[in-house]
Amino acid sequence: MIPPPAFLFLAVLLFGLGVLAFFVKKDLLTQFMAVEIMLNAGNLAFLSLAKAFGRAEGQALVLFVITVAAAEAVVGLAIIVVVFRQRRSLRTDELKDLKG
Amino acid sequence: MSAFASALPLVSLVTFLPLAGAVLLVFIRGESLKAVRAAALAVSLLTFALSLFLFFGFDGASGLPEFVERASWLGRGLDYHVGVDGLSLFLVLLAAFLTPIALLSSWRAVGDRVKEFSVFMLLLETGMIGVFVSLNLFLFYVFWEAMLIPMYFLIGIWGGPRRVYATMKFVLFTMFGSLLMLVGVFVLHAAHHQATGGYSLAIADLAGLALSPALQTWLFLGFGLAFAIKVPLFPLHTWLPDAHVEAPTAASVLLAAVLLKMGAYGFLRLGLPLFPLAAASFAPALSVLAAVGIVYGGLMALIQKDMKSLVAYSSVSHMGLVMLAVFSLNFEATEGAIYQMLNHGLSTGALFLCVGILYERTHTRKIADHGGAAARMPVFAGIFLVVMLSSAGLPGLNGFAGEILCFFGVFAANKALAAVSVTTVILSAAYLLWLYRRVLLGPLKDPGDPRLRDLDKRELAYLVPIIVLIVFMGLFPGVFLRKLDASVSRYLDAVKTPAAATLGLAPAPERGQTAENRAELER
Amino acid sequence: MAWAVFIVLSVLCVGAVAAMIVSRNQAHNALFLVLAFASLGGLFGLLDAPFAAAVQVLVYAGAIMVLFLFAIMMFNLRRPAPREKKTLRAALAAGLGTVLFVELVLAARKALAGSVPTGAPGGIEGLGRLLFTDYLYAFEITSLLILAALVGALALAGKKEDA
Amino acid sequence: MAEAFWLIPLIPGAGALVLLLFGSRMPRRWVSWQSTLAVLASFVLSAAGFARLVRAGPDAPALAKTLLPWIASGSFVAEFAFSFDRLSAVMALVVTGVGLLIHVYSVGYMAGDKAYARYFAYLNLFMFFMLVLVTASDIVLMFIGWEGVGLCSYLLIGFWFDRPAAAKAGLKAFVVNRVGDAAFIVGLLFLLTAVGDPSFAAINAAPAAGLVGPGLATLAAVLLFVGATGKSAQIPLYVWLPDAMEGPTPVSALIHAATMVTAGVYMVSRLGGLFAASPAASAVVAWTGGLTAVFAATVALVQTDIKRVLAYSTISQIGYMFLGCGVGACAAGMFHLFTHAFFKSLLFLAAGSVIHALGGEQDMRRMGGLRKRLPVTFPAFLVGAMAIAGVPFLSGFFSKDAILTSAFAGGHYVLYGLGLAGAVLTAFYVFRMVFLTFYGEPRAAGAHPRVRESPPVMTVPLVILAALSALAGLAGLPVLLGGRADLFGRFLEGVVVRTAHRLAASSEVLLILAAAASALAGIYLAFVFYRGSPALPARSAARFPRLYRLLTGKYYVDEAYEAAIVRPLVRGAELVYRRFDLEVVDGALNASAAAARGAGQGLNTVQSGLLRDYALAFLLGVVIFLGALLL
Repeated sequence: MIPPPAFLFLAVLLFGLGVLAFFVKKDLLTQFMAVEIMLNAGNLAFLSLAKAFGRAEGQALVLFVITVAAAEAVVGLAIIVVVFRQRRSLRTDELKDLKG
Repeated sequence: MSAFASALPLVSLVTFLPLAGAVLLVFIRGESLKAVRAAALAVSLLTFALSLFLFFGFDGASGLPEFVERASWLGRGLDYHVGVDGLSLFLVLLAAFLTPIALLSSWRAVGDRVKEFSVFMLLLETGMIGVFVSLNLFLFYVFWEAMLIPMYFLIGIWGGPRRVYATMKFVLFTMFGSLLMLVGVFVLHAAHHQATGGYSLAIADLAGLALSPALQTWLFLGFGLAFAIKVPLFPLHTWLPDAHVEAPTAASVLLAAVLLKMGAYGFLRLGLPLFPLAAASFAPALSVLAAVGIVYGGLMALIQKDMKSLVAYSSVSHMGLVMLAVFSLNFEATEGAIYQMLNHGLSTGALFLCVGILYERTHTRKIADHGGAAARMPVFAGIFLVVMLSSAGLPGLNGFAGEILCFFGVFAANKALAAVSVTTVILSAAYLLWLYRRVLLGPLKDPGDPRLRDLDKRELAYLVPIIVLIVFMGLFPGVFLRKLDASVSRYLDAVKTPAAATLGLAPAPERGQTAENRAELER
Repeated sequence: MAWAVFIVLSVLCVGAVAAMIVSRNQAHNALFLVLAFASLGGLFGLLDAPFAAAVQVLVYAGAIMVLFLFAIMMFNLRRPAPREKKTLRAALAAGLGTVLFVELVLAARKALAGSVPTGAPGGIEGLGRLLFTDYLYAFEITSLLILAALVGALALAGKKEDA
Repeated sequence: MAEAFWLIPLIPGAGALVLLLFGSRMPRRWVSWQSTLAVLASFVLSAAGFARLVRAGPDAPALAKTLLPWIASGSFVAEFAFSFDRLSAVMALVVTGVGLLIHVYSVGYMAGDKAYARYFAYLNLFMFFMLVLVTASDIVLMFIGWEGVGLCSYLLIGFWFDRPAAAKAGLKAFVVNRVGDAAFIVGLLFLLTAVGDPSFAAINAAPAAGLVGPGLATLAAVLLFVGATGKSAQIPLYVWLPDAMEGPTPVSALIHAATMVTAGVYMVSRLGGLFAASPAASAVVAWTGGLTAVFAATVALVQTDIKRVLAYSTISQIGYMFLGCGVGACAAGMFHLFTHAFFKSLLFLAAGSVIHALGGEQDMRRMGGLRKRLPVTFPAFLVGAMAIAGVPFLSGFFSKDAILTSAFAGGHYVLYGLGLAGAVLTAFYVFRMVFLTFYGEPRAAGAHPRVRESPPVMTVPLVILAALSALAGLAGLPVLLGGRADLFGRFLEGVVVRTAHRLAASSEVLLILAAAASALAGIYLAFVFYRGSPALPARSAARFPRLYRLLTGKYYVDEAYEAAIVRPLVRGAELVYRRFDLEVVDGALNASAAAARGAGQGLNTVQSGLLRDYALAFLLGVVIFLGALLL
């Protein structure tokens, strides 16, 4: 029986790595993957807390997060495809169109 | 009829039918202009037909809102709560009456993105009617803001060459005002909660709050600024000429006829009854501004070189009289103000239609480019004349009935301001008839111009109803005024009693009350 | 036994993510990510959430990552991603990241403060009951969300004739 | 039939509506018959009502009829209420009678015009409003007629709207009238708030009942009278009337001579109770009238356009009427209104006949010698001229004498002097017109061989009017000839206010002789100037060049108004528009917009457009938020 706090610590660690990855990487696609890691860290946290409190709500939420993540991934990738078509690049230090 | 009327949520139907129509339009193929136009017109006509049930079903004896519908919506007092009373009934009718006319008038003028245009027009109608029927402050605010959006697009997309500037100015002015109003809404919500422990933004509940004079002052300033900009009250008027000049005819019509009324309506529905003490202390200053606006607008109209900005400044002048009457706080002035709002809606709307008709033919709004059109367009000249005389307040037409009541009421409140306001009789005749002379009379500017043809059936179809109404409202104002009586005296009670009580005055026997008695006796 | 599994899976997961940070090949990154997700699935299983574990493996490690791989193939990037430079921004991000990490740890401790270790949070049956009673609306709405995402993605990335 | 008196205005009104809507598709003959018959019907009804009033005796109440409520709100109540008393009867008879003749005349005069139906529609519409004005029983309803006739005047002055001068004159008429009307409305408001009932009966009774004090009465009366100076073309608002001659001549005869312009006199007579309560207001009326009478007559001396002479003459004659009303002899004023309606419309119609014959020529310097060639027009014109000049035993002689006698009897000697001087001037300019037009050698246009008399449809009304001009005076013979002689005055007794002054018979005879002498003196002078020694006018003009220029320039009143009122107003408005609307208000707006833009640009440097920076900001936010949650 592994105590939930261990899982929770793992979740925090993964989230931190996700943040790190997001800021270190410079191509849109990998940054997007970093976001997915953060989402999964969240999931892990939900599940460990569900375990800790013995309640199923956390598990239900994880399902929703996964569905939303799937939807998000689809749209996000579509956007990345469009960006790539127009700019021929995915380097976020080259994409400056958000500047007003 | 009454059974039918009571069985239906009539007010909601009238309010949201245009919205439903707009949704419906989205599914019509935009290429078939005819279908789009016909559908939009049909929806707006149906709305008008339904609004007539409101008119005929309206009793008006109690002075309370009728056809009330109430449902909880967002909770915490943010309810869906609508209904009409004497103050709002005719403004709803006005909006419902003019929307089909505006749509019909744009059949030739708007050939580009007709579907979107029609959708925005219908959305605008829902917004306008929604403002008038709202009995909940939050709902009022939602409609008030929502209405801005279609107007923004109508001017911004189908407007004239300087439309971007005009829309920015329009939006900046009005947003500035309405943001302050939003703050006021929050404060009122909190104040009500503090006073009663419950949550409500029903206007009637808020009117019952005895707010401290200081709070009233701040709230009145917040709300008043929003309304004054909309009216527009001098010196906050400069967005109006620009917006009008750049707006397409249909938008100008609704802007002048209905949107400007919202400012005055705001004062009547909210500004004065909710904050009577502040209103009483600000009324003299606002009256002076209104009176200045009458003369100022008139003089500015005199020197405009663009037909539309001339009419726009005439609105400043006319609405100045309405506001002056509103701030006079007596029975005749208030009824006169409401009636004059309708008159102004009709006659100024029609003036914009007439200007639009000329513009469609000549593609110029500069007065100097016109001349002598009456020779080619006799029917148009006649209709323009009637509209103009209505706007100038010729006795027997609608403008006079409202004007004389306003004068009378204002005179009872302040003789000097009344004398100032009467100059509108001179100024309106001067700028309108001068416009008429320069545009329609005199020798024909370009005898070979083939575009100057007289009105066709479609144009007659939307102008003739206005003319008929102008004459009818001039000869039989009682049909309309009697439906106002009870609501107006109720409103005046709300406005005047607290003020009198605080100032230690006995509630003096109002001339309005005796008059009301008389009206009841006659009934 | 459980501890061994936990440690192996944790190391795999953290290691995969770390490798992803170091690697500059997108395809490799994606594969690392598959590995991380798969091991997370295992961890979910350890947490008495078999259904979540299955979904994690199927949807995440399977479907979503395949999507990523397709995208990467479409771009067909020849040149590797550029080398990262250490800038002020990176320092700032690192600092903030550390603070966030500490905060998260604190938050986690706080979250667990009131926990009473009980048994399993209920099996698949309990989860299903929950989904179709309390979370029915949310559940139905997610279906709409997915539909919207589908349409949105098509509208965005689909070939336009005139564009 | 008399009960249906409220149909008097409505019949021409309905006729006008039909003509306005369908006139352009009707045959001309139909248009002429319909419009004329409508007026005839009103005339017959008026006559019936008149007969009823005569039969009913002086103390019988007026016929009254309330059709519908109109505007009612609070204490403001106005109704469509008509009444028909003796004063209304006189006015209605004059309006419908003269109107009928002018309709007939117009059939001939306008025969060639394109917009025939429009013309008659306007004419019928005018009859409608004018009759509303005279039969309204409350002052607010009267205001419908009051403004309505102004509208018709505007429409008919600008009837040939493609002529710039006509369009301009119409505009001027309407706006100047509106200036008066604004004062009228203020006066109205004073009265309505004080009296609380807009009916004339209530207003006239109010001073006696103590509802209206002397100060208020003066204020209200003067304000209403300012309205009358607009409508009735008195100083200072007379300026529109000479320009109004741009309209068709029958219109000038009907509206700008016989009926509409006398509405002010009618109003003052109608509100006699109010004016009588304020000696100051009455004095204002009398002095305005007296001064206008002389002032306009002096301008008429040198005008060369035949219609303009008549226009100034109208202004001057209405001045006499106000003079009469102001000195408390409204009956005399009304009597002059009555006779003036005949001889002035006669003069206009005859002038119109001349103009018609000369193909549109209006300049008397280009006429002359038409005596033989216009065998009906000339005698008619002559009768009219003698009547207005006050040649003894014609109508104008009696009516003018009645006014002057009243002024003298009331002790207003200066006003009497003004009136007498005006009478000399009147006789002079009218006969100047006669001599220039009909005598001497044919000049320019007058020499044209195609000049011939107008058709009977035009000359018959002339003959009828000439007969009336000659004989109408018999209705109001001087009291000198016995108490029963003044039929007109006795008819109106009890309806209009009259301050009775008894004069010795001898002084009354002297006054009559003075009046006759002044008329004859004027005629003689005109003969000397324009028949006796034809070089004299030019010589006197050269002798007094300043005076001459002042008169031909019409005292430069138009120019003064333009320079003192219109131009400063327009210039000032333009200045304010540029300085205030465009600079201050919009400037403030633009400045705030610029400030917002500047602030935006300042903040914009933070916006690198780089995803990472936004994410960093986001991260910062999360850190702060989480930190706050934890604390």
